Amino acid sequence: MVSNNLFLEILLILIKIAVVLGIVLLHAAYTVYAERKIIGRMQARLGPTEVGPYGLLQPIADLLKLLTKEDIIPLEAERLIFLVAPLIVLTFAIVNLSVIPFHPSFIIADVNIGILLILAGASLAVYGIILGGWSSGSKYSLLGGLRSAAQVLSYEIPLGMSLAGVILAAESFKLSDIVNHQAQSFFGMNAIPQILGFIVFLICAFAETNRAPFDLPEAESELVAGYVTEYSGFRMGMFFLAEYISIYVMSLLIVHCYFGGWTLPGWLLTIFPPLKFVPAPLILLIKVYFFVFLFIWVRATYPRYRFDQLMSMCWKILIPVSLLNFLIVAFLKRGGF
Amino acid sequence: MARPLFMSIFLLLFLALFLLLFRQKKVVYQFLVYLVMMVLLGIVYLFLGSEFLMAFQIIVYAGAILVMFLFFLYLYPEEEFKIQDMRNSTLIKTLIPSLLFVITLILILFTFDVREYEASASVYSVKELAKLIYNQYPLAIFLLAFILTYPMIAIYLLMKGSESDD
Amino acid sequence: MINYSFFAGEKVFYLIASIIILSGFYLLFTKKNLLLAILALEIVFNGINLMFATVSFYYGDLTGQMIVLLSLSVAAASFAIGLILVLNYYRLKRSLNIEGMTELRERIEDGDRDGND
Amino acid sequence: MVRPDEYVPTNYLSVLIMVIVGFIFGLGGLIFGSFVRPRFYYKEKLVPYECGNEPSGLPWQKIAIRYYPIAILFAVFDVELGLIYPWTVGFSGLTSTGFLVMIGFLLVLLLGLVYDLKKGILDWHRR
Repeated sequence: MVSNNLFLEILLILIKIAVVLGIVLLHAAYTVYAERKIIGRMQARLGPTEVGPYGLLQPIADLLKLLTKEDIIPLEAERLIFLVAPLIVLTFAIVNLSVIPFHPSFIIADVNIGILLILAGASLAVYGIILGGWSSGSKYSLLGGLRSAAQVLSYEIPLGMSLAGVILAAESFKLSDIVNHQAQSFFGMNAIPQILGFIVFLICAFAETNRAPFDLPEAESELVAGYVTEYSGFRMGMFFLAEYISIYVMSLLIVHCYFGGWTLPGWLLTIFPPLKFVPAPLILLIKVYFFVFLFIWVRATYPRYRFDQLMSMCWKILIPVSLLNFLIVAFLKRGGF
Repeated sequence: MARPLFMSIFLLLFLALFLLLFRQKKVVYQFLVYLVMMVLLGIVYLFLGSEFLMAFQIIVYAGAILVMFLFFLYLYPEEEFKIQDMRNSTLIKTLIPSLLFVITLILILFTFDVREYEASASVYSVKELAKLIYNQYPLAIFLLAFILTYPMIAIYLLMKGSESDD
Repeated sequence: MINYSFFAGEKVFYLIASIIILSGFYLLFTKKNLLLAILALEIVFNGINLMFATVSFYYGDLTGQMIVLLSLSVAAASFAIGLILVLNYYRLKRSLNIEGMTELRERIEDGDRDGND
Repeated sequence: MVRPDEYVPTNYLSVLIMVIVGFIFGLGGLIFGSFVRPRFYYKEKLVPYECGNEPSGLPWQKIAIRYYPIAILFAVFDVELGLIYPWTVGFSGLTSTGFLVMIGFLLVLLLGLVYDLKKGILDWHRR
């Protein structure tokens, strides 16, 4: 009887995972398409047009191409580490999805330390970058891996510090508690009282996902392709899939932590009452789409930073500012606001 | 019901990792075995009723402290990481204390009986842990801040050395 | 001796802790790389932490968990300083071999030779 | 409340399954791809990329020490983050001592960071 229940429970979890993975992977694949299309338009080009109507089948063609490409392992490489590194990155990018609620009652793993699990996944995914760059046996990979590792590590500190402000406001690690706390608060979202933390988090989200303007791994003019230089075929695809999944994870985190998730702020509802009838998933989806569009928009707009500028910005500006934000929130909360 | 199953799996995994440690010839692989061990230890903390310790172990220990070690791999040429065992005489001399330790431990494990556990389990929330640490032992935390500044000062000495090196 | 209740009780945690400590001792006593010696000390640290957490859980006292938190934090500082020392040693000697670390002994022998002359 | 020898963290079953699914997802793609992808290896293809030249020596040579302080600073501040999180969650249960000690903790660490930055740890160019 007990084992029967367990079996049913596992089946339920598997169905949930399949739904989430299906939605997110579809989105990730079509974000690649949307990115090429949008950046093309911004640069007065057309983007992909050949495969299918308006180039809509382009992601499927890309996937097939990546699957059928040759899998090259360089002669100098440490074979085992070289093979495992992309798997580490992809696995922990996917695991981060498990603690994010997509609907008031839809979450894969309802654990008490939700946000901490995302941070843990991010800090373990760094190993994929470091080991992948180290084991390739190429000088560009080595230097690129070192640089991306230093970048991702540095930006984890202000990211976690600005998240600490959000956690302090709600006094819970659960993302659903954070969303509910915002719905009951005066402003209806954390982004207004914690504007400093929000800006720091946004900058760190770009750096954590290795996106422009912090895309040093893709700095073609300096380091070829960073730690992915020697990777080919589906292994390179895994790195890029992980990047696009983590764009969605970061967008969802921004929306849940700073913009009230699936809720709308109370003052907006009193100004414009018909908004009450908008379904919760639609609100979440629109907010997330906006931030994914922001990721693409920034890539088309800003030039790349130099590495020492990147480091000094993190340690000299972002960390003190996020600390200031945290102290402001702590003193306000202690004062009874 | 499920706890003995999981714990025996963990015991087997740790034993397998321990045996795997003997076979590795390079520092990198020994480090990787150790890394897996530490992540598993975090999951063992979960079975000790402490979610926060798991998060701390994985974020801070596996995600920050051991990463420092990996940066060394970047800093040194490769020949340095092919290591050999010590000479035989030292091996025997130094293995004796550890064997003595293990024998003592096994004796303790299987001769002494444990106390009866309390009926109500001790799965505490993070809030109670925070109250204990910050309300009752504030001085420890404050001293920890000074201990954590030592590496920062040591970095400066390191960098100072590197300038004279060039 | 080892049965169903063994794996539910606290002794299995002590056994795991002893395996971790033993693997630290193995690295410390048999490998002649200075870097690995420091890593081995950290392994021993973690084994003892597990024992603290076990006692804390089974006997309902939260202090053990607090000790684990604090000792992990101290381990961060000590590991960082140890690695800096190793780095400076490597820069001076171009080697990390423990068996080659005989500077102190040789200096005493030199002093004796000087005194005899 | 359960007895300690019957406690199982059931919430985390789904995280465990997610890890397994994520791993199988990557591994399955690789294994599936190995049936369809071509294999024509020759030496020139397997040589590490170096702008078309013959590679000169192994890559694992000495690299600038400037990256290492970043790792140590990161470790120190990550410990700080790990100690902040229980403080934030248990905020309403703290006494005034408990509140002030974390402020002091943060200020001491900030002082350390200011010391390092003043000494030019992160200045990439030599003064």
